[in-house]
Amino acid sequence: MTMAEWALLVLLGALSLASALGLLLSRNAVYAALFLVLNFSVGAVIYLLFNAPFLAVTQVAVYAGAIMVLFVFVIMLLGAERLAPAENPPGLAYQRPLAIILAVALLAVAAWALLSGAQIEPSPSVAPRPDSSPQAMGMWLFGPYLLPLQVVALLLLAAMVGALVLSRKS
Amino acid sequence: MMINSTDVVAVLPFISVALGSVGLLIADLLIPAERRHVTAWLAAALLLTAAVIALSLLGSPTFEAFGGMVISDPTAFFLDTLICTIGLVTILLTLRYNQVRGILRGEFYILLALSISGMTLVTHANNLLILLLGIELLSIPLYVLCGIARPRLESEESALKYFLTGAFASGFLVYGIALTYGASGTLSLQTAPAAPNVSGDPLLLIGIGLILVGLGFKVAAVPFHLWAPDTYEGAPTTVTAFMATATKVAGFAALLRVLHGGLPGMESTWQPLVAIIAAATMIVGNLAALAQQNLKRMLAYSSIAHAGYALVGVAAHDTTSVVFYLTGYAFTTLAAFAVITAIGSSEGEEMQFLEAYSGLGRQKPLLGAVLAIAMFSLIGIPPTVGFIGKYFVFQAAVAKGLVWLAVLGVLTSAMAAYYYLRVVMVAFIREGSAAAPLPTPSAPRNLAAAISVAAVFVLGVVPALLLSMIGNGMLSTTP
Amino acid sequence: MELFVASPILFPLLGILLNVLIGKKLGERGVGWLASTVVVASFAVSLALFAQVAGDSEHAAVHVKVLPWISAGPLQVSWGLLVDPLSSVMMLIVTGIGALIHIYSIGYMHGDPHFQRFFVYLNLFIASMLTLVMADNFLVLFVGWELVGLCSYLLIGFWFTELKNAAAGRKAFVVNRIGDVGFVLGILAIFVTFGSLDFAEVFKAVKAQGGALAAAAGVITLLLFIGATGKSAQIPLFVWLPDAMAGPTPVSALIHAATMVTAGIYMMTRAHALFELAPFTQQIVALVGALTALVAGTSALRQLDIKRVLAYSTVSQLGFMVAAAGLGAYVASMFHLLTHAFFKALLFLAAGSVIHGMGHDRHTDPQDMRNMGGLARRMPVTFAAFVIGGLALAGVPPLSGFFSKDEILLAAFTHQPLTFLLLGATAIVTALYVGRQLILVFLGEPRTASAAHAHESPAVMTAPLIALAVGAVLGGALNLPGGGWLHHWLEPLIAEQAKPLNLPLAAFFTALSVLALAVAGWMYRRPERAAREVARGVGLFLARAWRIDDAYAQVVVKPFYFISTVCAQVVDVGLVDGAVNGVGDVFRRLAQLVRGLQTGLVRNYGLVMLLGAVLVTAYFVVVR
Amino acid sequence: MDATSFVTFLSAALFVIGALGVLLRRSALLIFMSVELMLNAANLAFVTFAHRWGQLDGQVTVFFIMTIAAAEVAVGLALIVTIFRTKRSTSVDELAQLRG
Repeated sequence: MTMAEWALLVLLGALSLASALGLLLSRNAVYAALFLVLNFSVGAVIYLLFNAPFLAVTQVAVYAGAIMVLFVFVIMLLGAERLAPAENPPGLAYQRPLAIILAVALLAVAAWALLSGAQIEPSPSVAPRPDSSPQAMGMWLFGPYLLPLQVVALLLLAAMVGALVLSRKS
Repeated sequence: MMINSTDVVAVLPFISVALGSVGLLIADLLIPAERRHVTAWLAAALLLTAAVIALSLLGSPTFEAFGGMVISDPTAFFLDTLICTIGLVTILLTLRYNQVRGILRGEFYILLALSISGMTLVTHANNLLILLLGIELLSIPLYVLCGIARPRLESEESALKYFLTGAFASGFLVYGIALTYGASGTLSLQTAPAAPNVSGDPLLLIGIGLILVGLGFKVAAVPFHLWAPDTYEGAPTTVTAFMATATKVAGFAALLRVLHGGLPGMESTWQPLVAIIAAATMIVGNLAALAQQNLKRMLAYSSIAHAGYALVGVAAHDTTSVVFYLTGYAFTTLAAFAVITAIGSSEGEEMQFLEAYSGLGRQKPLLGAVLAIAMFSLIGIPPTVGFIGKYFVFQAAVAKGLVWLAVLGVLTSAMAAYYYLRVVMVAFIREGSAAAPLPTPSAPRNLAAAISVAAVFVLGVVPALLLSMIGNGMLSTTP
Repeated sequence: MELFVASPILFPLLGILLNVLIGKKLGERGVGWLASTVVVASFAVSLALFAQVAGDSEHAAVHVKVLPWISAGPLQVSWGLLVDPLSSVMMLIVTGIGALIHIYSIGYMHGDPHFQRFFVYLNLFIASMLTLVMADNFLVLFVGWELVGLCSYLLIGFWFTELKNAAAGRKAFVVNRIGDVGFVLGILAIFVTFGSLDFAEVFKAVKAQGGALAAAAGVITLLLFIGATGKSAQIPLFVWLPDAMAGPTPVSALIHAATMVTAGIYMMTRAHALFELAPFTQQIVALVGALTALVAGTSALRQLDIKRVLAYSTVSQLGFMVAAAGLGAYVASMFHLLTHAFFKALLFLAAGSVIHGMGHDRHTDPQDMRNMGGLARRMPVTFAAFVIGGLALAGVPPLSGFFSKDEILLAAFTHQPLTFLLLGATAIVTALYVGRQLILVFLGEPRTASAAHAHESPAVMTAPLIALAVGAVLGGALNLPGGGWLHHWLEPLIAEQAKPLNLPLAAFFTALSVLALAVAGWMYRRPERAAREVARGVGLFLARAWRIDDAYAQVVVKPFYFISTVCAQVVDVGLVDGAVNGVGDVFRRLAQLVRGLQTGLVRNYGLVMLLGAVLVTAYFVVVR
Repeated sequence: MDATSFVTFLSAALFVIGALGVLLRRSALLIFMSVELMLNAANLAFVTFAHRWGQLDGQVTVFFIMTIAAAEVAVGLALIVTIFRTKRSTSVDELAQLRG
């Protein structure tokens, strides 16, 4: 990997973390949603760097596009963009410090696992770069992954019926 | 890739339920609104067919299909049969209950069938992606079913809580699968840890840990159980009955596929962890149930406690005992819920508090008897199936050297007698209260209760019937 | 053959079926006689099986496997029935006394709105108890063990309109569950040790391996004994039996005196080969039995309720049997079980007859002995029956109790001085409370209108009294000293040296018993005054059964209250009603703590899940 | 450190931030968005691991996870809208009728 690519990767990483923190801290739901869109878009660029062009496009079109638009739409529909910092109920008094401590602990465990796991893996330079063009992905989806593909079709059907049940007047 | 007949046979129960639910969707459009029960009966017929198909496939030998993504062994087909039967009994319960509460909708049955199709996939999962998809397919319809009684707040609250915690748990599950994949380079449950130098890889271990978090949520094991009481209480009782039984079975099917079917050679790694979780689940479930005045909520905690007993069998690496336990538990719990669905006013107000059951045994002796039998089986009194089931899992634990776990199991089930008996006492010993309405009559519900009670006794007296069907555990290594 | 052997169990089940289906049409008399007839039929079959075993030159057992049950790898269990000398004797006791009590109940329960339900439960009990004694393996025995417990629970709480009765039923059930924990663990231990639960295989292995099993046998027998302390009401689990008197009197006679409570002794006798390998357990058994005998016997001295006297007396006599088993005198133990079944059932039924006769005035408690007096003239048959039963209990020769008690005392005399002292003291105390009860109930002048208007019970009740009285008088002949019939009968199972009569010892205790009766006669020479006495000091201590129930409340419940108050998690500190409810309370407090987690706030749930995830992953980090 | 390790660290950080969002945000909508962030972190990990192993399986899996996310969003948003109609709020802290 060249220096330029590294610089780009570090920049993307910083942007990704910053937008995630924006989602975590922002006081306005629409801003939060836009931070998330940014985060997803940064992800798409990283996908490109890692030889996943098809996923990069899907990420932008489906995730950053359709799904987040839906979020923003619902926020607007409900008029729920303002997030007033209300006082916590008694059960939540220690929620914030405990959550932060546990999150740091989890991150530490995960970092340790990633670090010590890294040694025994094949180096990326050795690994072949498979053909990841949309055609190739299509062949995979309709080849070995045919059963999962049918299952997600059912999943989407279930989601559709479910959304109808919850929204339609009974 | 061409699909051959082996592939189809391997997941035939799944295919039939999935196709059937699509058919149900179309049929429902043609059925006039005032004749919704026709959809219900169609769904019942569908599940009966699927159950028969799964039952007829029980004898087939173990084989893999779809390039090793799914596996078919007697245990898988048995669990399919069980899940479809539970769905069938649930539908019998819904006919009257849902009508009274205005939720006798065609979509109810379509979603139920879709959820069951997800469960019948989980039972065959031999690949983490199939496992994930199956779990999502079973969960998403359930989120909706919990909230189907809207605009009742308790139903909506139960659905949203289930959904948010469920999505959170899915996050752990997905991330765990990602790490497992990262460590082994495969999603197959058979080969993942078999790769050289992988089984001790921290990446794999953390991955498995996070997968266990996700599955622990599904079976409501402590400390991932907190959603269950709230969701069970708020959801329509028929949905609760289904979740407490079928979802529990499917969740355990997933656990068994991962721990008993996959991960060869790693038993000593996960066994202490599962044993600890089992112990915590038995203790917390039973303790919290002690304090409940609401019968539905008490059964929710009881379902947590029973997940603990089944986990004892999981920890002991004895698939047969776990499956047997779950079967017994499922029918017992269905019997109890059959009674709860019966008690309520004609306006749809549910009577969940124990008070409402006082005098039931004298006003409606048969219904009272069903309740009492269910409670006795939950305690584990012979000759009900609850006794044999507990005996099997404790025996398995002792055989594996987990004596402390068996002792704890026996102690907590002695403690459980206290709160189950209270129900019997209230039903048979107290005078009836004027406020308690008489149960609404319903022939299908009575049939459901009869089926469940018969299963409780038949399996308790002749457990051999079932043991031969379950088979001798799961394939744990690729030949 | 299978069907014939199983028919003693099937007859009562048939009775239940018929009574449930057509009971309404049969009417009260029909229901009662049907239920009694099926038990008589069971008795007849039991007699035939007994004859078959007796007819065989070696008393070979009749052993059938009725149905396969569990077949899971090494665990092979079937519904097998075993009729050998030991179980055939138990079968005759259960069905014989059971039949008499069924008939008696027709009169006793006359007019009860739940007559039909009562007989259904009673038949279910007979079937369950027969399952227990006929089982050929530990698991089927446990099935019967649990089912008789269930019947007991249902029958204690039979008159459920009074909450007190329901609470007594639950107390019995919960206390028994504590014992059952021991029993279940014992069964698991047996399976782990021997790889089988069949009596035949287990005892064969015991015989073959002998001393090599000492450690395992120690653990197993201790666990089994915990089970026995629950069912057979020994220290520390005896507290449920006195409360169980809330049930109808025939139930007390059948279940809580003659049959169910002896299940622990039967089980220990059945497994005696194991107990003999564990001398330490045997010591404990003997001491617990003897101590129970004395504590319960002295408690009986100050009871006011006619049935509670008999209840404590039962606990005390069960202590005798348990002590005998601990001393290795299994034949003596079974012999006492047999005679006790006769005379204690007789006493209970006579007491029931008294209660029946007293029950005219709603405002007088018909069970309180202070309200009685002078009943001898008004109820002559009952009085005669009570005197026979009482003298047998007190061990006056030549009644049956004399012989069986003497054998136990003799065994203790030659083996363990401490046990002998405790049991000997109990023997004297027994005569004292028998005398006290006879005087308070039957002699003197009537102290209330109810007593004055009491009348003799109908023939359907007095006829069983007479039959049992004959048994109580002649029962001793079954095992005369020096190797009587029972001794030879059980010989294939229990090889024990028969002991001749120790005349000085027998004479000594006979004299003491008679003396104690005389002392009682002197102490209560003015029953009117004695009846007004208020117990205090030692008397109150005895009346409250050595305050063991109270001690449970103090030791178990109070400290927990303190802790939980400190934890500031206490909600609605209620009154503690007895130890068992108190133990329930302990758990309820814990339950409140657990419920504290359940805040209803979904974000808390997420937090706990994350905690779980951290713990699970940390676990994997550590074990790696 | 190589590029894949860097991105897997990034994905772990994103996952934990997502989890924190679930625990710290009050609005059901934002909690749900945080879950999406967690799923996205998993996707990132999948893509890098696929790269590391030189396989397409990881990438195909990401496609399926995206579909799962879409299905969850459809149902989840419908639920949030439904409960908003009843309670006039998206705050999960006000949903504590069921507890104990």
